[in-house]
Amino acid sequence: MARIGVFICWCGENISRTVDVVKVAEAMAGVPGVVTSVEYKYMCSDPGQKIMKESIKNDALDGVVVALCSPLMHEKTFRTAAEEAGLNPFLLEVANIREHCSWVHENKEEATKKAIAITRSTVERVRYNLQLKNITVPITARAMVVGGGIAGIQAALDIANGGHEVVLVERTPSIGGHMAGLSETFPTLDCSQCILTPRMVEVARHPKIKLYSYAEVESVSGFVGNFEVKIRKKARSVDTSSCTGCGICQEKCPQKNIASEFEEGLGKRKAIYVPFPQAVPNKPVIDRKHCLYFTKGKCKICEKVCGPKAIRYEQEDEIVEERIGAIVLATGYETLPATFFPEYGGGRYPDVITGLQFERLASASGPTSGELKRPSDGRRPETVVFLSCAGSRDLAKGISYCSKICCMYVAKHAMLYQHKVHGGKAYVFYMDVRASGKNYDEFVRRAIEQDKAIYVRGRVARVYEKEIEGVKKLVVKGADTLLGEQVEIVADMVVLASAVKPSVGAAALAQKVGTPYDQHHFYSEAHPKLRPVESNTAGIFLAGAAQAPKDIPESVADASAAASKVQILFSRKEMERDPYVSMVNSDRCFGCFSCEAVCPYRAISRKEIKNRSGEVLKVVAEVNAGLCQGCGGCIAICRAKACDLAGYTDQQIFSAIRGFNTTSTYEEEVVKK
Amino acid sequence: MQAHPHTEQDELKVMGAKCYQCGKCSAGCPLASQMELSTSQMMRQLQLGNYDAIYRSNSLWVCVACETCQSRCPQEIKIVEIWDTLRNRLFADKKLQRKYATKGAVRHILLAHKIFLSNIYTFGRIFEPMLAAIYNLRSGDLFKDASKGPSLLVKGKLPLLPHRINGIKEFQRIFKNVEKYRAQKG
Amino acid sequence: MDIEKREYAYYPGCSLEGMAKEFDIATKEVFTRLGIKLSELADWSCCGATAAHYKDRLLAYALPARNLNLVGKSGKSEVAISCAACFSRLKTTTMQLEHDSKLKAEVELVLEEKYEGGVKPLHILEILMQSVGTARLQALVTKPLKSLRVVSYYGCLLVRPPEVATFDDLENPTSMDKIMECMGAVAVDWPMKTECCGASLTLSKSDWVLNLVEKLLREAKDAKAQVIAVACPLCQANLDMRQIDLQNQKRIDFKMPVLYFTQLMALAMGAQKEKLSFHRHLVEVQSTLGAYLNQ
Amino acid sequence: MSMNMNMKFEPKIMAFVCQWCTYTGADLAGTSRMQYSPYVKIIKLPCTGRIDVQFIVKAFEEGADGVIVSGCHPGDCHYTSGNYYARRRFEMFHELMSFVGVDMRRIQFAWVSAAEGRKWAELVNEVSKRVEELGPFNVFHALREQANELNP
Amino acid sequence: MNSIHEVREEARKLLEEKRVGMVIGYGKGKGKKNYPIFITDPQKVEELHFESDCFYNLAVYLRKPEVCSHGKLAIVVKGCDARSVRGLFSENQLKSEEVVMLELKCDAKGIGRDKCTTCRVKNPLTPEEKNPIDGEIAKILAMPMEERFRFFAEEFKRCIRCYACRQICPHCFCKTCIVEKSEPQWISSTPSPLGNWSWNFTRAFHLIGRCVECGECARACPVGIRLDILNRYLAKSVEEKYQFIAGMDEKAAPPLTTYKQNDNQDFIR
Repeated sequence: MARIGVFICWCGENISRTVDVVKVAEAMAGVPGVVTSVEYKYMCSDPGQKIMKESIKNDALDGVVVALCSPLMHEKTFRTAAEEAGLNPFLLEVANIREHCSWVHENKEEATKKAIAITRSTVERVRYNLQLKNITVPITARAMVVGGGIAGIQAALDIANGGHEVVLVERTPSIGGHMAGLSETFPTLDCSQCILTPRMVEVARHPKIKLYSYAEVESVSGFVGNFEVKIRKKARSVDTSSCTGCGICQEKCPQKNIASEFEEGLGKRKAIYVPFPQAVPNKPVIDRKHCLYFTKGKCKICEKVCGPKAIRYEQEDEIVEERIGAIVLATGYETLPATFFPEYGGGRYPDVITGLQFERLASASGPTSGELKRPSDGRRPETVVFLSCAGSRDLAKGISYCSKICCMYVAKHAMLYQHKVHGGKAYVFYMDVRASGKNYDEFVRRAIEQDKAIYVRGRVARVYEKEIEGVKKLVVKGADTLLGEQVEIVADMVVLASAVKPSVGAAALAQKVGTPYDQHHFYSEAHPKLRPVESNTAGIFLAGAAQAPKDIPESVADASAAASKVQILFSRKEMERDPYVSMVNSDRCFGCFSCEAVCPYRAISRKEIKNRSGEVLKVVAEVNAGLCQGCGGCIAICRAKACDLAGYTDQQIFSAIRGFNTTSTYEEEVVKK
Repeated sequence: MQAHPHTEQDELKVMGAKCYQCGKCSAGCPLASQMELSTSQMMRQLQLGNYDAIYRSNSLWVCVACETCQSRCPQEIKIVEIWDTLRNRLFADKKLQRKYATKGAVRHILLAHKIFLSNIYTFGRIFEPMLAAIYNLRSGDLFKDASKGPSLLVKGKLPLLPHRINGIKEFQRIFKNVEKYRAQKG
Repeated sequence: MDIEKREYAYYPGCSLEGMAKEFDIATKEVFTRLGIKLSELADWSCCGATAAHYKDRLLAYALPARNLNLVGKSGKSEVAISCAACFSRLKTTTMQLEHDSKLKAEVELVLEEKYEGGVKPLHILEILMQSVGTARLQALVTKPLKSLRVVSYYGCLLVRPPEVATFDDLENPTSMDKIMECMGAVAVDWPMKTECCGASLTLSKSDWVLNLVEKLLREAKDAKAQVIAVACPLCQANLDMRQIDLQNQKRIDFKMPVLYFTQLMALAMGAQKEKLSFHRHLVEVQSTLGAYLNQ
Repeated sequence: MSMNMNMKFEPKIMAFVCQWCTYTGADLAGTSRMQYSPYVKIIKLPCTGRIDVQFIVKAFEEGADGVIVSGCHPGDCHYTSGNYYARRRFEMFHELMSFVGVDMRRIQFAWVSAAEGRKWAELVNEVSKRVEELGPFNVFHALREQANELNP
Repeated sequence: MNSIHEVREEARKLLEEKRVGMVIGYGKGKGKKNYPIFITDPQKVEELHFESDCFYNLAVYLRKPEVCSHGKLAIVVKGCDARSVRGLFSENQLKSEEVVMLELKCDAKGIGRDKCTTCRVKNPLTPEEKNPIDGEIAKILAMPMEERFRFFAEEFKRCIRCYACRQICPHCFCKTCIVEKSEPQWISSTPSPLGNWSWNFTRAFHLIGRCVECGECARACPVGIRLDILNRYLAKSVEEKYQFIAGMDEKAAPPLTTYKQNDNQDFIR
């Protein structure tokens, strides 16, 4: 026979005003198995909790129902108190008679009746509560960071400085990401490379960081604390251990007119190349698509000139395996190419460029050494038009969101332009200026007030090229919606603040890792406010623009936050979590694996049941408690009722349903009295 | 100063609600300079349900439905469809016409469309000389393009005799049926 | 099917019977030379043009629907259309009636017959580019329009709305340019390919149209074009006829012949003078194109 | 089930709701002090994906006159996809139930988010009113009484 | 395969070459009735027989331990049986490499059973036109709600819980059925109107997207409950809603174990 205690709270007047708590207590006292049923003014106060604790000890309770506010408020409080009194905390349940009853009903008789029903149902449920224990999972304190941009670099350094090993995987030949290509950064206008390169070097030198550049994640299996990761090291065609990074191969390579990715297509590189002088690692890679040896079968000049004999034409992709406890996804972003905008002549007119291209033109290390020149003819642009929201907030182009960083960098571009071309005219077409951030709006005001950028509120309909006095100009047809007039500007260059979107392959990586992403392929956070750097998959964390458009400070903050989440995970040898996981009764399971199909967490695997001689008798489902998040989808799909969910077992729910129907005449009478 | 009315929601307002006033429509409109309200301003008035302002402006009639605005609208608003509905309403409503379409350019444009329609109603196809002649007669602009008339005739550009289609009866019934259908639906 | 044995139903549209007779003549000439039969739809009627959809949406779909049904009755499933506006109205109608069953029911009610559907309206440019192909076109050129600088003017309804006019690029159409290149001409890129000419306002507000036309002509001149190629009767009328007004009112004489692209094709394919009807143009054509005629 | 004819009919309605959205939404209705009908009683589950159709059948067996099933809107599932599977299951449940003659006005599926306290209150009121009008689910409960006759 | 002769030939080869340990097929008894036979001896393949009244769905035997113990199996299948076998593949109950299907065309005429009038798989490999609403389903749909309820309640009341429906059904392959589960006991296991209702309702629900409309349940039912109507109706709904036909494509996910983001939700508020 159960020994259940029921504790009913007045919540001052909050419950007692509409629920006759004395009657509830009286009614519960008559329920079989209930050995004590009391009410108290403030159950959550210390004396209130004490009443419960003492009763647990003195009445030797094996189940407790507290009838009070929502479990979201105080379930934890009372379970902790129960545990202190020596009761397994999962033997306590909350009956919500405030939010779901006293606050929403006026009629006292009806509310009392309902409160009795709710409490009674909970009593019936608690009879079948199991003594649960939080689940522990061993943790491998070793992190993998995917993506070597500023977010990945920050996350890797923070985790490594915390004393844990980090594997950093970068797809391109060098870490640094987009930030390495930026000219100056808002809102302080400090040089991007000056602040980034020291951090890149730190990564290279850090004893706890293992860097795989020119590498991609091949597969991920396992679960939080226990991932098995395969990484594909793409063939660099260079032996990085013997290469000294002298650069002679690059100098002598005859294949020289390849559009440089780092220069956003505005500069050239060789077939064997280091993407930029400050690259980390500072080791070249052969671009096999363009290399003469790989395409035509002869050349091998690099091999001839290489002192340490580091060229390896025969090198193949290599798969390495790593055991990892937590993963930070920092795969960053890219922007829409100019060709995405036919109405602006993107791709047709060389002087219609993207914001990232402008960064290279304005960068001291860029193809023009920081002098602003038109890509078409090298002239100084006397008039430049900047178009914000190029593709952003544009359903017709498939992007509904605000790219967030453009307003600021457009203002920065207008300033940089003004600083470099004195007397030049900068126009900015905008819909809204969204400059919320420390010193951000001030920055935009400076662009307008001091650097005389002309901000025009409206979108541009069309850009076309026209030769005027022998010079090809760009005619920009826009609107000034504040005046309600059309505006036509004859410009030398048009810069599109083209929309930010996740890197190519972001979705494919998410699928490998088993973490959700949204319709734009940005990674989904576990909770938009309270868990912004965690994914819904345990042990997978997010940093930077892979989750949503972000600027540098936000990406860095994210990365540090993700790193600290990783370190919290790593701070213990074992991880503890809720015991609400599915369990399979392998006798009842007949292996249809519908559960496997509906599990969002890949927590169900197949287990062979063998006899003594090793013959497979049947294959059944097995739950990996480390991966299971306790949604219970597997149970509802299981026809044989072979699985069940701890904390929400079929028996508990069954009893709760019956509990609503067992309101006895005795209880009815209590109410009537 | 204008008080912003908080009018009843209707189908057109719902369509217009997506407009965020970027102005890309107005920016590309070939006839913007002739419009009393730019396309985006019309959308704004629509959002407020201010149909009076919409009909008072000449914009609905200056528009030639070139579709430039609609094909570039980032919010994919069916601008031409909205405007057509507004125009349909005025065509269907004599009272509205008297209130908004008896003066200036609007009168002329509306007249041209009406004459065009009665022209095809009569012949099943357009008979261009009659079209121009009646328009000039009724608009009071008697000598408009008259200088070109003779030269067009000489060049054989204008046919002298109208062609009436064989199925003119059944063709005209389409017009009548539309009228009848609208009358039934109120 | 072999394109040369192909036959299309043909919907000329009202203008091609009147002001734009030369478009009709030249188009038929080109198609005859290609061996494609255009059989004119018996007793076709007006598509309703802009006026119909301004007046009543239902009328605007019912008038083209009548013609689409005629195509079906003639046993054909594709109808070739020269006029850009007619093409747009007919194509829009097929698309709307396909997915809007309520509208379809209304149209059937006023038509007093079933709308059968299944007819595909095609603009002749579309047929020439997609079914005939440039190689075949080039093969028929006997008098290439060598060094003739042509700007192609597409206007509105050949490219807009993009879900209706699907055969060419919305912002930078090239089909007519490619055809002009095939004809041996120099297809000059210019920014006004798809800017509106003022269209139906020509009757009521010719002064506004004049402004638009002036801008177009000026850009064509700046691009050093010798002729403008068009595919729409209203565009042609506006660009050609309003040059006279520009002379009279503003004393600007662009002397810019505005020809239907099929006229230029017929010329390059060696058609006789009478098939070209240059005399029907208000802006004198002979001095620009005479050289090609007399080759 | 015996019913005193003089007594007002008080429908028994059971609600199976997910803890992330609808349960929290119902909490919000409470903190916002929205008043609504008292006949609906909630059973909290982790996710609509956990809701077995057996629960609903059982609820009717236990005397319920109506049932509400509610959880996160599509796309909002805490477990990413539980409500999508549930939606299909409920659709087929709906098919079968109405085919065997259960008046589906007694069963209401709904998406109620944690922010939709108002929608929860309206839902409860609407279903309560509807079930009140339909009266007790006698055709079904009659099965139970017959059962009692057979196996006292 | 076109004729029983070819099937016999193939069966002989399979047995002789020891590629299978047993062939399951139809035999003909003295009373001219067809019944399942199980052949292990290649000499006896001539006993295999096929005509239009071979109504058994032999797929049910594939999972019986006394059959399974013979190793790989060959089975003579009509269209509906073939769907069952593929369904069992897709639910991991059989491995396709361990079963050889000997497919036979079935004219579905002589059987004259209701299930055959709507049959779409007379030829096991090529499904035909859509399942039309059959007369019985239409009859139910024409009834008002309460009448429908009474109709089925009366049908179910007759149930004696012999579970013949479950035994004959290839898809009722749970070792222990939900009705045999205690703690909690969702469905009362003794015959009673309420328990019977829940049992028959639940069984129909469990067969959603899985039933191949072979109709054996109704044939096996000693009290003649029309379970087949229920299952056929659900099969039709599944096809209309999710374009899914059970047992057609063993790779296709059963409809309740998958979803589309834009699935219908008109019935949800």
